[in-house]
Amino acid sequence: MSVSSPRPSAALPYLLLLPSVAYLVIFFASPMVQAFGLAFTSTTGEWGLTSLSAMVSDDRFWPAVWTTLILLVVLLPIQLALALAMSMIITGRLRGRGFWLYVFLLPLGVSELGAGILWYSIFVEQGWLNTVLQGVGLIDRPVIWLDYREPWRVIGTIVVAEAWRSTSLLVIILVGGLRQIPKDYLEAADVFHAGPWQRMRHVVLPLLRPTIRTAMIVRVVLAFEVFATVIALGGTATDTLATQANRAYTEFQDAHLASAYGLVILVVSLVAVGLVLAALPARRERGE
Amino acid sequence: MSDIRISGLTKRYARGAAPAVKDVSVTVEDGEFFVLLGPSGCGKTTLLRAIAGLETPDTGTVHLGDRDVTALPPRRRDLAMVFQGYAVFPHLTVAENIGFGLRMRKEPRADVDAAVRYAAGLVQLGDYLDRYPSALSGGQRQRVAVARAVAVRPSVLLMDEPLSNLDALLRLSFRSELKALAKELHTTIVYVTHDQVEALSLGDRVAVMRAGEIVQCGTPMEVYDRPVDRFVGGFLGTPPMNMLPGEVFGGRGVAGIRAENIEASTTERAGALAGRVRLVEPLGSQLLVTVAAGEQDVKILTPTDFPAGDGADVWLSVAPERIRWFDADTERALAG
Amino acid sequence: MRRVLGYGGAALLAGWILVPIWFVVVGAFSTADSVYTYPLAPWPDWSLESMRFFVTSAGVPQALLSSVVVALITGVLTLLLAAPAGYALARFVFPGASAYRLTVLATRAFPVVVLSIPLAVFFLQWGIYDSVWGVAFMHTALALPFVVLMVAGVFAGVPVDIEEAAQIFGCSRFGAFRRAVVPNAAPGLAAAGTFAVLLSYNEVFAASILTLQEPTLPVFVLTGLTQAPLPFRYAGALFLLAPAFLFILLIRRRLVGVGGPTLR
Amino acid sequence: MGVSRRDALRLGIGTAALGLLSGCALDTSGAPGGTGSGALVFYSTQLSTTAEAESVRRQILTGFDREVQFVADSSVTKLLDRVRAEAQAGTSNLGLVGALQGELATLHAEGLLRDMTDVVESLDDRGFTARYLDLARVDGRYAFVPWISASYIMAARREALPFLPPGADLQNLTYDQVLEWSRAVQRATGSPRFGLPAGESGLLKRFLQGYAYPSFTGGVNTTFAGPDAVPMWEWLREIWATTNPQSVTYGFMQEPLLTGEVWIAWDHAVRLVDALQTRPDDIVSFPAPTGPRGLGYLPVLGGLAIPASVPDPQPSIDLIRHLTDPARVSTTVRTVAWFPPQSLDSIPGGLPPGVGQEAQTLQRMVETPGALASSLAVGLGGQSGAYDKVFTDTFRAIALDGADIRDTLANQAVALQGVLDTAGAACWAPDPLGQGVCRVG
Repeated sequence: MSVSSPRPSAALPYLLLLPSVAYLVIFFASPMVQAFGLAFTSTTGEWGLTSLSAMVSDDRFWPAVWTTLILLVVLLPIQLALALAMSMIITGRLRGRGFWLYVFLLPLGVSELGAGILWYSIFVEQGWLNTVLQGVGLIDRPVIWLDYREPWRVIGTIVVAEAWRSTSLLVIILVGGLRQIPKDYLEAADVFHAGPWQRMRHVVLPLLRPTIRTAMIVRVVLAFEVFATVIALGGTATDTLATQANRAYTEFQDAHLASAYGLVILVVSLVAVGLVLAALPARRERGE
Repeated sequence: MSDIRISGLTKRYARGAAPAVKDVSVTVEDGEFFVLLGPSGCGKTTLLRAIAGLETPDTGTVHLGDRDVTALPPRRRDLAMVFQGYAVFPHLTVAENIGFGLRMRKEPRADVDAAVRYAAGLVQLGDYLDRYPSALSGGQRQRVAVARAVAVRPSVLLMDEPLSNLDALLRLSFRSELKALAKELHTTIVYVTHDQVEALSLGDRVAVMRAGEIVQCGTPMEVYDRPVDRFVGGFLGTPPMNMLPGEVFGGRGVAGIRAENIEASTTERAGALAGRVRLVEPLGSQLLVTVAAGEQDVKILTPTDFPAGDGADVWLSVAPERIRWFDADTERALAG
Repeated sequence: MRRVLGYGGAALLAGWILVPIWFVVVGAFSTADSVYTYPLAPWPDWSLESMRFFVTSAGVPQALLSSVVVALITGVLTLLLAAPAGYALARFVFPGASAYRLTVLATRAFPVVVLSIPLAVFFLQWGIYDSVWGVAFMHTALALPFVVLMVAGVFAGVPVDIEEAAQIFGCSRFGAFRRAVVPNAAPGLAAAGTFAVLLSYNEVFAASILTLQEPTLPVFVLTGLTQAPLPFRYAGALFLLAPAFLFILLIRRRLVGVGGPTLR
Repeated sequence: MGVSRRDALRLGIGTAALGLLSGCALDTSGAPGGTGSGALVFYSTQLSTTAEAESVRRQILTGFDREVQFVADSSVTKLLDRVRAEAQAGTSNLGLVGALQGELATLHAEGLLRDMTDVVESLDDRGFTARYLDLARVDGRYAFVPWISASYIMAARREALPFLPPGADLQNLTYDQVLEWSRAVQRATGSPRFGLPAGESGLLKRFLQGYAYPSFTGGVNTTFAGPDAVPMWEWLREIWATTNPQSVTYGFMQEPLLTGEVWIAWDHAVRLVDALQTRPDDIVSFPAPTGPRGLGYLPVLGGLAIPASVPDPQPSIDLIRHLTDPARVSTTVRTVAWFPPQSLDSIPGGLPPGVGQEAQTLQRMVETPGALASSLAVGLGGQSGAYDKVFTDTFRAIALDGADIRDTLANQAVALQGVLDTAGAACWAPDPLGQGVCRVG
């Protein structure tokens, strides 16, 4: 952050933020408050915790909470590693960087719904994955990957699909961060006896820390919203908070229940963001 | 300790572009302070980076001692480097920065600590070991960069314009410190600079580069006094060598004369070149006087009590042995 | 050796991205018979039947137009809102800046679906339900948090000097912004706007809640697809992917050239 | 849309369940815009997949002399919200509404639909089946004109037929025979090959409400946790053990039948027809099985209605005439495989093979001795989602999680009674009709 030009009036930055804040108040905050109102009223319109307690006492609530958290905990490191690898390739010395860049960004053009349809056709029993595995002789009959009796298998498929779909955004963020690391630092590491892994661990990652932090927060915030891929691959047997919120609207037509789930999702994501911030505190030793 | 032998090294950055370094062969002796000097874009930094292993040459080889290191990555070359922008890691303390290379080599902790203390002591950073670079001044960061390089006890120490980001005063004091440090370390040092004063004051030998080639390589006094061509003569020295038509001094070609070798007099002398003072610039210890002589401007250095002011008539004379003759066409120095 | 490893890794990752897309292509250009026959064929049999359906479908031109209009409004509106905020974050140090960054991002933690319902009611009230404006307003809200941070990165990359120089040479503060900062930030701003456009093009859920007669192209195609027979699903998916991929091709360098959104 | 703020808020709270969205329920294939064009807007919750909507626009609507904008969106709540909003605002963008009987009944109960008695009477040459006319009539008035009908049937791949239990008649199976058959297929292939649409957009709940419960217990709500329900759930648990576990992701069964992931399946006729059409030689349809109390089945009726707020209904009535005209009816059967609400005999010969097979199956099913028609839940209003949830939750607990049948039924019976109480709904067929709120048994 560069410190500024000739002494601005103290109010100026706030004035500049005003339009965006006002916009988000209108289009985010106010419907959100409405939704909170719905969460704290019952279907018959009385204030209270009816909707919240109905949500918590639902058989699917706690499994949904756990699946949501497990998905996040498994996905986050995998996606970060993938995004880092992709970003290193894009910013590295290989030829054809434009091509790699393009390929790694392609999933940005695929919507959640589309990704769900696509990965379902891959993992379904008579789908692409089994075709390929059987073609190379790894299996001799189709495997049912989307078998709800094997929850880890189903979660695995969701992780793969989500990693495929949503890593590009992290790549954009990380490439930006990598490009801001002066080349000197990397060369200094090279000269001072650091091998590729040491360079990664002792120089690149620490310098990339603010960017990684941003990437993690973005990912955490968005992760709790994902439902289309989960529904496509997990069907009705795998629940997350987001699929439950969605189901509350579409199937049970209960706006109160859905809002209650929305509230839980908000709280859980904020807690998760807090944890990320606590785990990776911003240090400010980087003034040049 | 080792010598550096470079032979036939060429590096092009883009196909079809002029080479940044063109067929350079040079040997840096063991323990020598060797300066690469030249204007920006002359290829000196590229040559240094090729020694470091940060650039892979298109052709040619680099030997450090007996080892052919041409294909080795930097970390396997047993050298150290001070970067122009220092490249002091912002996320590490001073001590961690200085010990970085040793830790990467997985040396025992005690050895690392000892080396860090020694190197920090050399550059007077002993009291700052726990600080982060953001809490240091530019000069202190520079010292960290030097200490980090010294700490690994490299057989070769490379420096890429290490003083260029410092202010004038710091630069001067640090220059002396560097010279003292080099004496103490006995390490082979390759030092890149575009500042001829640094080159002359620090180097055991100076290689002057232009357009990817080493034009002249010799002791500072050699390159200063006997430049091999007009370029070297014009590049070294403040002010640069005067280049005057040879006929004036009864010869052919171009006469290159250093400002301090011209004697000026306010009274007419036989055989002296007549001129008129155009500009007087006091330099503190001396005056830099620009004299218009015929079509030419001649720069001379005079004592501060030189009596002529603007517009005064002066007569300039030079001892013939102080004239360096250049061929008018090839610009090469003529024998002598 | 390292190079080989590098190319190998890159090819592996690229394959992981591309192979699924290849499956879509195969499915889209295959006859119904082949997509239902296991094991599946790795090459299409170049049947154009399913694709032709989408290309000639009656609703497509109108839905495409809606998509384009929504995306453009979203891109422009998002930039107009994000530019001042991003500039403030990049140029000033003031209390609340980090809180603003975090809060803005955190708004995205509330599920879009749950949010869209009350919003649909507001839009009915304002008379912009089922119009390109309503969808664009929602998409702007979704894109804004990211774009603000991206734009802050863009402005941080424009040296303060040139702005100061402009002020010295007679520009007002805003004049300096307009004449000195904006031209230099333009490629980055364009990228950030493009990001919003892409996000809008891909957004289905809010768009489908907020439209009925004016669906965007992905809503028109995708929502009908989840229940359509398999060959249609492949064809529809490819039909939607093609413009997005072309778009990404055109802007890929811009997208990563902006320094990325950062939180400090 | 000049909705007042208070109204809009009430609308927001009351109907905030503006449904739609979801990976699967999200099949909003809306129509091209051009609201200002003066076109007659025909809004339908049915025929909403991309291909169906395209057929309506290109084939079924051709020949009508006005421009019609066909808007198809399977979201019921979106329909309800739109009609309510227009009634409140006094505008009339929608000219004609096509929806299922239950959806239209909800609108009718709120007084939002025009009395269609005159229209139905003027269409007496159409020969609507009395049974469907009865369904369209509420309190002696017609709420809508019967439009399309269907039901749920079964289908199997021919390669499964050799494993039928000895002596079993494919056209007249019992639930036990189906179970035995499915087990035999599993033994032979080593894979579970039965299939149920238990996915997000699947209609498994209708199997429970309209097929399994009536066939085993003779009722739905009144026998929900009764003694006859236990063998039914035991049957379900056992058939589930021979069911492809991917069933939790299946919305339409035609696809797994075509790929061979599933060999025997139950589903809505329209959701099976593509399989029968694509491979008429490999896939056969047959009636749902018979249980101890008969062959329970659920007829589906879609109707056409005109919002009460439409000032000049004549163009809408003309469109209804167009849609129920024998030529259109025939086109409808052929292109989207929904049957007319007339006798199946009235369908002109030469149907496409798959559709023809389904027509025969449907006819056979209705005529099976002991056939027991359920009606769709009526009077549930906003509770229909909660009502369905009781059944899917019970299924999930018993079949997927292996919970104790009696305990689960006891728990869910309480939930079910709660739903019925909230809605104040009386019993509907096949439960004995009666006064007052339906009591769960």
